[in-house]
Amino acid sequence: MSEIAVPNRKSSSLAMLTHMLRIRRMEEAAAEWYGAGKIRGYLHLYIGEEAVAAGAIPCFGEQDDVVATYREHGHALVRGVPMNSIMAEMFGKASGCSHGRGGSMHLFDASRRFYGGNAIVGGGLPLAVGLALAAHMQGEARVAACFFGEGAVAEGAFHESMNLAALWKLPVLFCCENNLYAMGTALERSESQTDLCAKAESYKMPALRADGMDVVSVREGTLQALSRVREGAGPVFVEYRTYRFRAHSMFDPELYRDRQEVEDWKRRGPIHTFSARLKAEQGLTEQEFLALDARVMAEVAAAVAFAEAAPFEPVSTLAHNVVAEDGP
Amino acid sequence: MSEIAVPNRKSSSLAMLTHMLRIRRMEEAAAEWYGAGKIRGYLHLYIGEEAVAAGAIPCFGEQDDVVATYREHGHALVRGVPMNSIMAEMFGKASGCSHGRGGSMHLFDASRRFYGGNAIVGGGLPLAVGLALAAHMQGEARVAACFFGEGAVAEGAFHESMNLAALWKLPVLFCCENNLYAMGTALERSESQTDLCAKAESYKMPALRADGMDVVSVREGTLQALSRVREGAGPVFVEYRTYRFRAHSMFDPELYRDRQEVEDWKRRGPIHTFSARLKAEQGLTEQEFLALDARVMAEVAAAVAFAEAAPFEPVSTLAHNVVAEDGP
Amino acid sequence: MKTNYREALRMALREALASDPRVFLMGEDVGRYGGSYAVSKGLLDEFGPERVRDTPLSELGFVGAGVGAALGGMRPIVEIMTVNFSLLAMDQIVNGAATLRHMSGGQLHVPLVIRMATGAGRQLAAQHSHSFEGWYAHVPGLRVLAPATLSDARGMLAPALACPDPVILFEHVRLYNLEGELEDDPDAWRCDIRSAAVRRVGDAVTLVAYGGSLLRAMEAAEQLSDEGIEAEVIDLRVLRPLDVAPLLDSVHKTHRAVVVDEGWKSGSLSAEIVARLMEGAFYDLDAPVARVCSEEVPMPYALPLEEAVLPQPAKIVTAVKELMGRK
Amino acid sequence: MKTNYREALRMALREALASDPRVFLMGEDVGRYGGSYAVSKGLLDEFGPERVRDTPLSELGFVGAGVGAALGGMRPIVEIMTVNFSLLAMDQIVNGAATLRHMSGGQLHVPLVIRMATGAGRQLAAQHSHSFEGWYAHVPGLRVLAPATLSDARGMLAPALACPDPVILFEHVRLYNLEGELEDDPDAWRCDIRSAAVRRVGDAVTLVAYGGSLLRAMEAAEQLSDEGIEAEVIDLRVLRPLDVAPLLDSVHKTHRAVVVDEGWKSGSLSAEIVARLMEGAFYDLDAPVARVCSEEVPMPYALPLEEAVLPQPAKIVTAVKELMGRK
Ligand SMILES: Cc1ncc(C[n+]2csc(CCOP(=O)(O)OP(=O)(O)O)c2C)c(N)n1
Ligand SMILES: Cc1ncc(C[n+]2csc(CCOP(=O)(O)OP(=O)(O)O)c2C)c(N)n1
Ligand SMILES: [Mg+2]
Ligand SMILES: [Mg+2]
Repeated sequence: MSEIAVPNRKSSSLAMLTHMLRIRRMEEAAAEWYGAGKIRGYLHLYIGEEAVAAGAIPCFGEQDDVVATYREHGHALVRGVPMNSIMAEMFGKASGCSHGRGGSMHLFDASRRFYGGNAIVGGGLPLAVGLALAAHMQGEARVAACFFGEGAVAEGAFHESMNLAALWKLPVLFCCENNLYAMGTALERSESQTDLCAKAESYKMPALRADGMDVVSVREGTLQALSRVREGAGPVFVEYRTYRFRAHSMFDPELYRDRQEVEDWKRRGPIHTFSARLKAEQGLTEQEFLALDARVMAEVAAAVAFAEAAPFEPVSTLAHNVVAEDGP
Repeated sequence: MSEIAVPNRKSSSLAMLTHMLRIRRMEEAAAEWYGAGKIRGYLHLYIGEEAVAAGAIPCFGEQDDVVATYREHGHALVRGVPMNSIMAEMFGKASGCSHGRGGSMHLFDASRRFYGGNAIVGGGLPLAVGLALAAHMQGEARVAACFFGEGAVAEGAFHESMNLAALWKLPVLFCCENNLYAMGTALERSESQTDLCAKAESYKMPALRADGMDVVSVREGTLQALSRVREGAGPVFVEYRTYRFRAHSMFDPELYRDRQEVEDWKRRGPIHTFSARLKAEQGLTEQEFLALDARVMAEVAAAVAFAEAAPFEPVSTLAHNVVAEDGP
Repeated sequence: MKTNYREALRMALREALASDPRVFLMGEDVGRYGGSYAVSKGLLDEFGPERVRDTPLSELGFVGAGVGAALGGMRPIVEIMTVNFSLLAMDQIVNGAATLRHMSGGQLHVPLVIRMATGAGRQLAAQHSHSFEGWYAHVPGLRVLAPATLSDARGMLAPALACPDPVILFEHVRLYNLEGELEDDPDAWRCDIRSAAVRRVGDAVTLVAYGGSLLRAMEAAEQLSDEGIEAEVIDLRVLRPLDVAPLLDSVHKTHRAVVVDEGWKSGSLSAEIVARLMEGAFYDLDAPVARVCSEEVPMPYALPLEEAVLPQPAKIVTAVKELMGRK
Repeated sequence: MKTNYREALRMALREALASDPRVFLMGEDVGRYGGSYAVSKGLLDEFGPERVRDTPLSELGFVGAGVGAALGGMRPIVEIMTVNFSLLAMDQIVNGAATLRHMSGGQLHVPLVIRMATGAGRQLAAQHSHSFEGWYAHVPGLRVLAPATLSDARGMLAPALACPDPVILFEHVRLYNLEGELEDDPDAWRCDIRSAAVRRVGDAVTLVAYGGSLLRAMEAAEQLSDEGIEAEVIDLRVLRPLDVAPLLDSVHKTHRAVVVDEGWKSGSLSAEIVARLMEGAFYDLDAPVARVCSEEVPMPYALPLEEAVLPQPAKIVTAVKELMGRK
């Protein structure tokens, strides 16, 4: 699925651009505040991969379920989780979307059917199958969108989940974000078969591929896959070819790939290529772009201020939310 | 792979027939002694599937490793574990091949590189990968033969093992005994893709299929697959289509399949069809066949007598063989 | 009504399926085969394959799917054939089900019931005979039950399903054929899933047991009674959170306790019980609390060896007598 | 030589790889990435990709492959990034590695070393911060080690590899950056993997700790010393089999003990230590043995909450003082 026409409604294009910019700027700030020691633990940046969340997530409706991984800031944001509460969560604050209990790797928002935030590689796939099973048994039309990295494909959980979903014809969209590396392990050093769509076929599951650096390709691919799922034919697998520009986490010395490779991919960066295209094809002006960016930067600055000012949950509440307070 | 010519050396045909008969008669006795309460726990009979072990196991050399499951009496026997020690093991006796510690599901014979005897479905596959990895790292030519049922294909362990073996090009022969049921679950109710060879391809692993009711097809298929593994190209997957004539274990009420299906498969029983063929094509006489059967029956009777007479391990040794006696 | 433990479990399942459309049963061979231990026999015909759902051999996958279905508004009952196989699904239970409420700051909850067979006594050897109840009882976020009577087999499922937290229910394999009388009046077996129960009153020693060990403790108590020693027997029932008050009360009276646990001694749940008694009843104790557990070997197949591993009544009797300075 | 815990581990790995061709290291990102906690950094260049083997994300598969390779004559060292992920491989460890010797009647043995990071203190939240050492220490057939000093980080691997049984080696994440002096003379750090060690001598109270908690216990002991309370600190070192003699000896002298354990209190290894003291030192005890463990919550991310969960020195000091009737 190469080169797909840019949707003519400039507004929808702008929405996608805005999503990408919001992710980018929010994460740049997160990296900065990590350096300052305000954000701790593991922080996995999505920078470079923004087109995937920005193109795919808006395809799903409010009723659909979204499951993601520890690299989920972008997914949460596009799904509608307020930037304030994402930033506050990274800061570990009570007004964070998980009240500071989860941190960067565990963003949740039940009201938006955003199920996080799973730091066990492959751990979200069975959950998505179960969410889809619930939808199926309830006779409801909702779909479970399940995002995961290509590294998860080697896990037994992937295999068991793909089979269960296909066997039971459940409404799951398996969204594989293939950024070519799992930490320091390149795909060809983790899979004997590097064509991931070929794997889907071993479950008799339809598969398609989208250019994960191109938000339009992502959107079109996702819509196409989603319409098949909505038809009731069972799950579909989508591979998004993408690339992370930053280290795996803040501890990663990046010994396993060379700078040139990173630079080459950066030239295909999803934000500048798409904004260039909007300028060329839809009359987006540089001024409009800069104004948008300024608005986004202001939003980010406000989110940081919000997060900084917010309180931690008091230690007296430590044991809350382990089991139901009112007991069985 | 249908109809393969019977090897002309009558002696090798007789050997295969003998293996099958020995398994059959040994297990018939085991079932009887289970009824009498001398054998306990789970007892999984191989009756109906004898052609697989009898055709495949002799293809491997002494240096090769063999890993099997809880349905492994036949594999152990053909691999050369004495019937006496198998029977004694089922009786739980000290002279059993696992000293009565293992029972029917856990036959082991280190001297014959027979690694059991694993009652976790799929649990043997990673072991076989590791055995092959050891061979590979030691620069030795041995192959790891790994037998498992089609039910194991749904387990994550299958997926992870197939990938590791293919990725690292290890000398494993994955021998899938597809008897169409995992306990009461038919293949089409456990796999969205019931063509198991298609799964192997998703790991870029060569696959072939043999008629598991025909000992000659099994032998030819195994030899062909094995020669590819020995060439060093990595693992190969073989599917043997077979059928178990008896219940899954001694507790199984067989609610999940109808008698007619069983009867139809029984008509393709590996022993009577092969002996008929030997009679027709290689001049095996009914007298010879009966004499062979009588010898086998005598061996079984002797094994039962041996097992009955053998002592249990004394309770004073209970804590032996948990860790090395001499410590670290 | 005369019945058995297996039937009592099935009655509870049937009631749950009949009374709440969100409830379904899922696991390996729960449907057509009738359940590995025949607990769900007949339910497929009654409720159909959607609600009595056979799964492939994918413990990690279908337990995780149970977690997801619970998040999605269902009330799944997932059966794992045997506690040993549950190790394959442990990640989804411990890293998943148990953490989601907390990690999400209380937004999510996982109303999932996982049933599994546990324990030894059928000569199933080293991959089918163990007792890992104590491990699950260690995990914050889970609730862990061990029905040891017909009445609890019948009664515990309903409150487990009503509970918004993940609940693990252990059925000891030696109990399935346990026969007995079950009252027709539901009030007789309707129960909470919070409290331990005194199963026998006595004043000489406290025996603490749960699951498959309760019967052994009761048997030992009868033998001791013949010798004039009246043991109080406490059935833990709920392994997490532990209800220690009845234990402390009992030891306050008896001054002596023996904990019976089919787990391997070191690091079994029995250790936690001893620690709780140390913490809460130290000054009541006339002698150190003793433990009768399984010998620390992977379960051997041979009958005499298996019997020697387990915490038999005779060992309990001996432990009590030693504690009392008798013989 | 001035060094740190991570370097000490790496020296041990390097020595093992250099001295025995059967030894190899396998795990996720042990090679090109340099190890998730940078323990194996540089070893790929030295020993090549066959012997410093990156694996796909397949914990169950590559741990099982380690078991098989051990059966096949190799001496694998398998790294699991974090104890939480080891739950995915638990079946191969508990149902596999630990049982094979026994199930085979002593024919097979599994000379496998599994290393993994454990514990909290880096704000990694509820799926990366737990302590399941006690679970592994429960399993017959395994040996379990917890190096808590530079010397043990340097010394424990060699005897673990020489041992014909599966050995699990826990590295606490807070220790990796621990700096200190390591003797050049190997006799200074050459060690056994059988015995507990007295790390500080005292007569007022016995503190029992292991792994990441040892430092906390030592810190508490220093604080107590300032107040005239001399604590004896025992480092368990070996979690299975437990070496209780030094504990009993110590309590015989001090009459009081506090067990420090980063596991969630209920059902943690601390419970077993209490039970052993109950069994072996009851009449020596002047007060109930106390426990300072982690609070029973999945680990929260926020720093103040994480700190509140852990068994900090201040809590140990308080527990000791309560025990001594002080303040
Ligand atoms: C079960 C498990 N194993 C290992 C890890 C450590 N780990 C965290 S992220 C990661 C790489 C995952 O790669 P991929 O799935 O491709 O996602 P990406 O990080 O590239 O987005 C690893 C190995 C983990 N979190 N969970
Ligand atoms: C991990 C695990 N899950 C479930 C079981 C229970 N069980 C034993 S045999 C069996 C069926 C396996 O079927 P298959 O792999 O086809 O082998 P077959 O019995 O047909 O030879 C099941 C479910 C088990 N032993 N291990
Ligand atoms: Mg990746
Ligand atoms: Mg089968």
